[in-house]
Amino acid sequence: AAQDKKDIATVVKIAGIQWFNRMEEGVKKFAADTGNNAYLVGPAQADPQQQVALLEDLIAKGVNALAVVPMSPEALEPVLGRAQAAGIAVVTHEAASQQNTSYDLEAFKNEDFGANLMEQLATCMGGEGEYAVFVGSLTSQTHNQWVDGAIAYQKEKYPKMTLVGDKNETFDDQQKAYDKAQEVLRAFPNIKGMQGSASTDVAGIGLAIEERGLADKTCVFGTSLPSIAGQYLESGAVDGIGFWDPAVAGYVMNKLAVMVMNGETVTDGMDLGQPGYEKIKLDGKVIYGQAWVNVNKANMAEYPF
Amino acid sequence: MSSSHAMPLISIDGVTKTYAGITALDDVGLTIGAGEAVCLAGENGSGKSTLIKILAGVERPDRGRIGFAGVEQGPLNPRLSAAAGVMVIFQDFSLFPNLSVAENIAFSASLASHRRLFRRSPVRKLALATLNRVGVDLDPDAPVETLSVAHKQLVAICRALACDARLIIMDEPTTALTEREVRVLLDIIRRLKADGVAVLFVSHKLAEVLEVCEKVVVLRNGRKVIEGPAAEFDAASLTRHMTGRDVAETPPDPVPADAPVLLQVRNLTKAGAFEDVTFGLRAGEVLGISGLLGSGRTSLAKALFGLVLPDGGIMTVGDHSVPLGDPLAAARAGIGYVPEDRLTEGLFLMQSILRNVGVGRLDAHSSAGMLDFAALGRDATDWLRRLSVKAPDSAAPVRSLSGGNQQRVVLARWLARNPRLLVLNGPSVGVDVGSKADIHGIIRDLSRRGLGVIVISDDLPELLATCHRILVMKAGRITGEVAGRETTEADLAHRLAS
Amino acid sequence: MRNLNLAALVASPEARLAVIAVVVFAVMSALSPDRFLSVQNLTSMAFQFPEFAILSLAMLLTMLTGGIDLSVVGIANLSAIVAALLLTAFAGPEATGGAAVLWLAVALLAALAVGAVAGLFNGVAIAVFGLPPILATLGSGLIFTGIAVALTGGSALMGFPGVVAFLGNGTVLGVPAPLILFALLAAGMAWLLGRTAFGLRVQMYGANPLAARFAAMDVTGLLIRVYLLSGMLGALAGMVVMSRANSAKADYGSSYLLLAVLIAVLGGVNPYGGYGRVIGVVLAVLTMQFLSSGLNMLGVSNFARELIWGGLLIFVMIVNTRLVYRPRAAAKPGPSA
Amino acid sequence: MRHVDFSRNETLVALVILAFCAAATLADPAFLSMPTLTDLLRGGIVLGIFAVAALLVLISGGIDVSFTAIAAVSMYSTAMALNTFAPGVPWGVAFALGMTIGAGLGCINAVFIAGFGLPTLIVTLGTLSMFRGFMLAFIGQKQITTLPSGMREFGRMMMIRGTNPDGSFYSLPLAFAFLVGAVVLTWVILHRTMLGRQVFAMGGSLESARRVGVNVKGAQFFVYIYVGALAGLAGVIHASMTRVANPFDLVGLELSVIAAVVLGGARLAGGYGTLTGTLLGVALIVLVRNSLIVFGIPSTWQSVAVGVLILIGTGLPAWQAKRAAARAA
Ligand SMILES: Nc1ncnc2c1ncn2[C@@H]1O[C@H](COP(=O)(O)OP(=O)(O)OP(=O)(O)O)[C@@H](O)[C@H]1O
Ligand SMILES: Nc1ncnc2c1ncn2[C@@H]1O[C@H](COP(=O)(O)OP(=O)(O)OP(=O)(O)O)[C@@H](O)[C@H]1O
Ligand SMILES: [Mg+2]
Ligand SMILES: [Mg+2]
Repeated sequence: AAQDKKDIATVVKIAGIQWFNRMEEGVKKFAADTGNNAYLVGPAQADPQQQVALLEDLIAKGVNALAVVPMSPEALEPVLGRAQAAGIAVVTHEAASQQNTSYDLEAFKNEDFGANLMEQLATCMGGEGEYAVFVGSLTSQTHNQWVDGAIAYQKEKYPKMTLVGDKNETFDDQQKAYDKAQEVLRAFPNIKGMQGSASTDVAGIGLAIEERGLADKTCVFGTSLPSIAGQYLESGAVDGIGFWDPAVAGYVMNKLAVMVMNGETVTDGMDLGQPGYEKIKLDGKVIYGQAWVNVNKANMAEYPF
Repeated sequence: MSSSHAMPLISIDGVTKTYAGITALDDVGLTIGAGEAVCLAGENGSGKSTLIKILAGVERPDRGRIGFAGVEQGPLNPRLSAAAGVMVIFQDFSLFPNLSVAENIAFSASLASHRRLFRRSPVRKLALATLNRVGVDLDPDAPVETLSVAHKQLVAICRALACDARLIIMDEPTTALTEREVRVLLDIIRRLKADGVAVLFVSHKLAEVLEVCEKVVVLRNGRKVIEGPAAEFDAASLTRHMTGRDVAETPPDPVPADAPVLLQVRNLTKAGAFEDVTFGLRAGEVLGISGLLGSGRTSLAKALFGLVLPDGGIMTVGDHSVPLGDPLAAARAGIGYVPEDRLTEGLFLMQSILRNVGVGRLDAHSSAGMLDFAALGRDATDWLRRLSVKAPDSAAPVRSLSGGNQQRVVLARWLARNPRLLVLNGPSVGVDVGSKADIHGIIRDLSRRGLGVIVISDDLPELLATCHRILVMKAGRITGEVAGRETTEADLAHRLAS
Repeated sequence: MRNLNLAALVASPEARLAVIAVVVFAVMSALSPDRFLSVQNLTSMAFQFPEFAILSLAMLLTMLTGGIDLSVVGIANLSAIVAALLLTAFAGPEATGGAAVLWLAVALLAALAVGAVAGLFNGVAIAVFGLPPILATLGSGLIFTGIAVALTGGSALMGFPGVVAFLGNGTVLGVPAPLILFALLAAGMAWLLGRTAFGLRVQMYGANPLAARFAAMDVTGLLIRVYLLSGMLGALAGMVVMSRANSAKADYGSSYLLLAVLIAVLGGVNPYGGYGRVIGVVLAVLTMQFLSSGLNMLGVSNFARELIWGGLLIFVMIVNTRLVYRPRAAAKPGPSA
Repeated sequence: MRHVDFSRNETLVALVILAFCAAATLADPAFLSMPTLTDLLRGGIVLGIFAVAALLVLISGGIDVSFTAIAAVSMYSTAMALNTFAPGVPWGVAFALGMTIGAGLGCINAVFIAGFGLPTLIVTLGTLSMFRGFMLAFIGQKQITTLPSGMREFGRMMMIRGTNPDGSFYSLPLAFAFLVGAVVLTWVILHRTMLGRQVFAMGGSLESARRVGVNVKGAQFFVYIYVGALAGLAGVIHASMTRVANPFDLVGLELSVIAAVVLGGARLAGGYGTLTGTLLGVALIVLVRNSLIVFGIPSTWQSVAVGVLILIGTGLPAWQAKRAAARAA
């Protein structure tokens, strides 16, 4: 029936980038599958205030549900609170600390994901040597959690490895990641491993490694997408990447939004019907999947995005 | 070439130009023959510069015809005019401050030559040759922005001379020059005439005008009032045609014997500019300072107002010593300064006339932060009226005023502040005879009211007409002092040159 | 003062901007009447623009002197973070009543002090040391942001008493509190620029700094005060952002900087100094907000919005220069020097 | 006649660079090495070409903030067009196409600036968001990781190659030659052609230039088209070197580039600036950005360090100039 067709806006951190384009595929698939008017929007600039403004406008416009990937969860609390007060269903993604949301969807526990990357890095490095870590920005909570999780894991499991330097900030910019990687290689000539966080980090690192001909002597892991890091995976400059499929996350978020609108509740162990979310773990409002994917040269062809 | 008498080099006919309601030129006609020197005379704002800008292709007339060598011209632009051999020395010089002296001098010539490549050596050669011709010793590689106003003016003159011009237009080319340079320039004009180059000359210094020009054209309020051979005019008749009245200069009243000492300057020294300058000034006294180019007058004047920080010396106004190098302190001590370059130093060109006057009186008219605009306006309007500033609307930007009226606006600003001591650097630079006499009248009036006035000027008649005493500066030192009443122009000129 | 007749009114750039603002509003209303004209949307817009509108006022002030303040967003975040540190340390989310209000006042004062000190820093760099404003504030902006990151380690500060939310989200008699704050600031700025000696001096200085010096104006003090005020406006904007986000973080509002510059310029401020009016900036802010919310309603891509934005700026400039004769507002007025 | 002039920006910036290098070498003796040099030179290529472009505009008396958007649009549309229509063409074609697109966009700036007589800052502020908005809304948003083969090939071409003691390589891309080329060409235009002198003259005083008969509009068209072409070149080089055409790249650099140029002695008011100074300014910014780890400055303080450097780098010459002005008569 017509009144069942709901307006569901998925609001992402920034429009247009690969990651959220992939998420849009999931949102569109959801719209096609269910007949709801589901769509994805995002601000033109990576600024939490722009996201707030966009959300304000959507509330004023009168959407039925919001599926939000916050640029900065704290900054969105008031506006999401207003959305809920206006009777709009709110679900979030990548914002485990978010208060004003019905459910927050996490593909996994961030610390675990960081440890997972570290496990691969450590294995590759033979459990010893110097490594450095990169974050998109020092103000990004998720990036810091991944990196902190990884460092904690290394301290516990691989005491012979040493972290050199500070968290390197790349401003989500591949060129900056490249510059920083060069600098790290100069400052720490014995370095053997690097772990990236922003999807562009490993590509920048990979280029620096490749140009120096160090592909075989170093291990590079990080969060990225095959479409961004693919050529470096092929050349071996990057050894492996991890990610979760944003399309699936987008699909599940929208599904959760519909469930909230229908008054259904999510329970621990529930199957949300999508890969990686078959047996979710519920912790308060936070839903954890086991949705990470590790990709390397061998299996990258399976993920064409 | 023989047809030059039959066919004038330049013919202007029925030219009219209005600016937003102001008629700057009204149906003006004029011819200039080859080798002829024509003087364009007129009060401030009578339209002289406007006519020149039209000839130079900078402004378009609303109506009227312009012919070069008998050929009627379509709409002109600077390139077409230059190609026709019209070179202009603009009133504001129109130089390039960032380029060297040599490049500035050679610029128009290089443009005219249509060369695409640029080489330094011919440029320098041409510049040095032209500088030699004018007899100035300037470093051709110095950037123009570091030059004094006078040197800038010389560079502007050289730029026009460096081209193969058929008509050189000079819009007040001698305002910043001292006697000696003016002589050289007049000689050059004579030589140019001999070479068949025509000269259109604008100046408020009537003596020099009558000396070199064959023909005089007088404008008043944008209309041509008379045209005739120079021989038929003398300074007084010319003045009458320009102003419509007789202008007489009267010497200053004597300073009262009991007038207290207002300003004491002792051993003021600034390396490279002036040295060991000591003098006093009494209330009601007008003190002239004169000297040749680069003699340090301007530096000294600026130092008195704190714009230049001297290396040493003492300055007291009344009983209080004035901190050196601080214009605010100088202004607080009651010193005012009217700069020589009014366009860059004196005026806020885009701002209204009212604001330009009122800016000096902001504190007087504000209470608790609030500005009393009405009082400020009344105050400013009053001074504009007292100085008879010719302005259609005091809310109009000051840039729309003619040079002379602009100068009065700067004067009005300082007078409105009711200073104890006024330093006037070239008080009548670019000001017409009528206004000049008015300004001299103002100076006299100020001195009567007990103000101390320091006049820095190259204009010897002006110094004689206004000053009680005149200091002569040479190479940064005061080399002589004469009483205004006891000297003549010739004597003063001699003292300066020797 | 002159009589303002109709022709003179339409001849001013602000009047033309008003026409444009009305046209944009009308077009957006026509395109989505039920949504754009809803009370919901109108209030929502009124809550949205004060943040960057306050920054635009700071931009207006500095641009009037021929300068610019690229550090306002840095100042905003640094001040907000200092305020947030105080609030979280002394008045947690539990704090209510008088104590909470008191601490909010203290935090507000602290933020203003930080803004003033930061502005003073800019002012001294520019007026005393003679740095070009664009570079001085570019550099100092990096420093302020850097200090903000260092103070927080990069993460957001939150957990304020409930009253903090009022500044950005509350209403007084149905009028959004941030709008009231902006209206007060705009009126104050209009008063400052139009009715005080300071304001007139700012405009005169912008018109010709050299002549200002020759007119015995205290240019050093003037510039320092301008940047100090700009810093304090930045601090206030930071407080509004903090209240609306209920948190403070080093990277909030990064997109506001260029926006504030664009708004000031669209509002008719001459970036080379000497001309600019508050009303122009207010109209530019409104135009911007109508456009932005309207296009969001219509679901137009945010990138197309950037395109429209740039186009609007140039269009307004063409109208301004073509319709009326205006002498070339060059950086350096005419003559040879 | 003049000796070493310590009031010149060039001298001061050079001194700051030397001091910085000396300190870095003290902190880490390995700092003075080929890889450091090649890394820094490589890091300066795109920034350097941008700076040359920005310098030209500053000298002409304008200011251009749109060149990064021009570069991004040229880079992205070139990669997109070649991938779609002619993926196999040699790199020269990609460069020609990128520069043509850049020149075309520069021409749009020129139409507004020279044709309509609008202030340069406002025009380029407007076109900055127009160009970028147009590209992202209508050309595309996805980054292109598979560049046309010509660009990929160019990205791997090196001028200098060598091996470090530890077996790793250092190299300087061929793209560096384009920076050198841009500098030389711009120098010749500025100092050896009348056009260049007219650009200087316009920066000194636009009104005077008009009065003496400089073809101001023509010269402005030249400046903005040339700058557009340089930006297009920088864009294509950027994509080739990073092996990705990301439409979100480059925009945002404009102020840092202008800062580098002003650091090198160019004046925002126009008419002044040297290529030597500009390159020194770029060198200083690149050096500082890429050497903070050597000093062990924690990430949280790095932006403070860059800010302090900009302040010192511009503050020293500004303070010198102010003192000189106070000393002068
Ligand atoms: N750009 C302008 N806009 C408006 N009015 C102008 C403009 N230029 C000149 N005028 C007006 O035109 C008239 C003639 O000015 P012009 O500069 O030609 O006078 P002038 O004879 O050269 O005076 P002076 O001896 O002071 O140089 C004046 O009333 C002046 O105010
Ligand atoms: N600090 C300094 N170092 C070197 N030379 C200086 C210094 N100050 C002034 N001069 C030079 O001393 C001379 C005197 O300068 P000043 O401008 O005062 O001369 P002037 O007589 O007022 O000239 P004008 O006729 O232009 O008014 C000039 O040649 C100037 O360049
Ligand atoms: Mg004149
Ligand atoms: Mg002098």
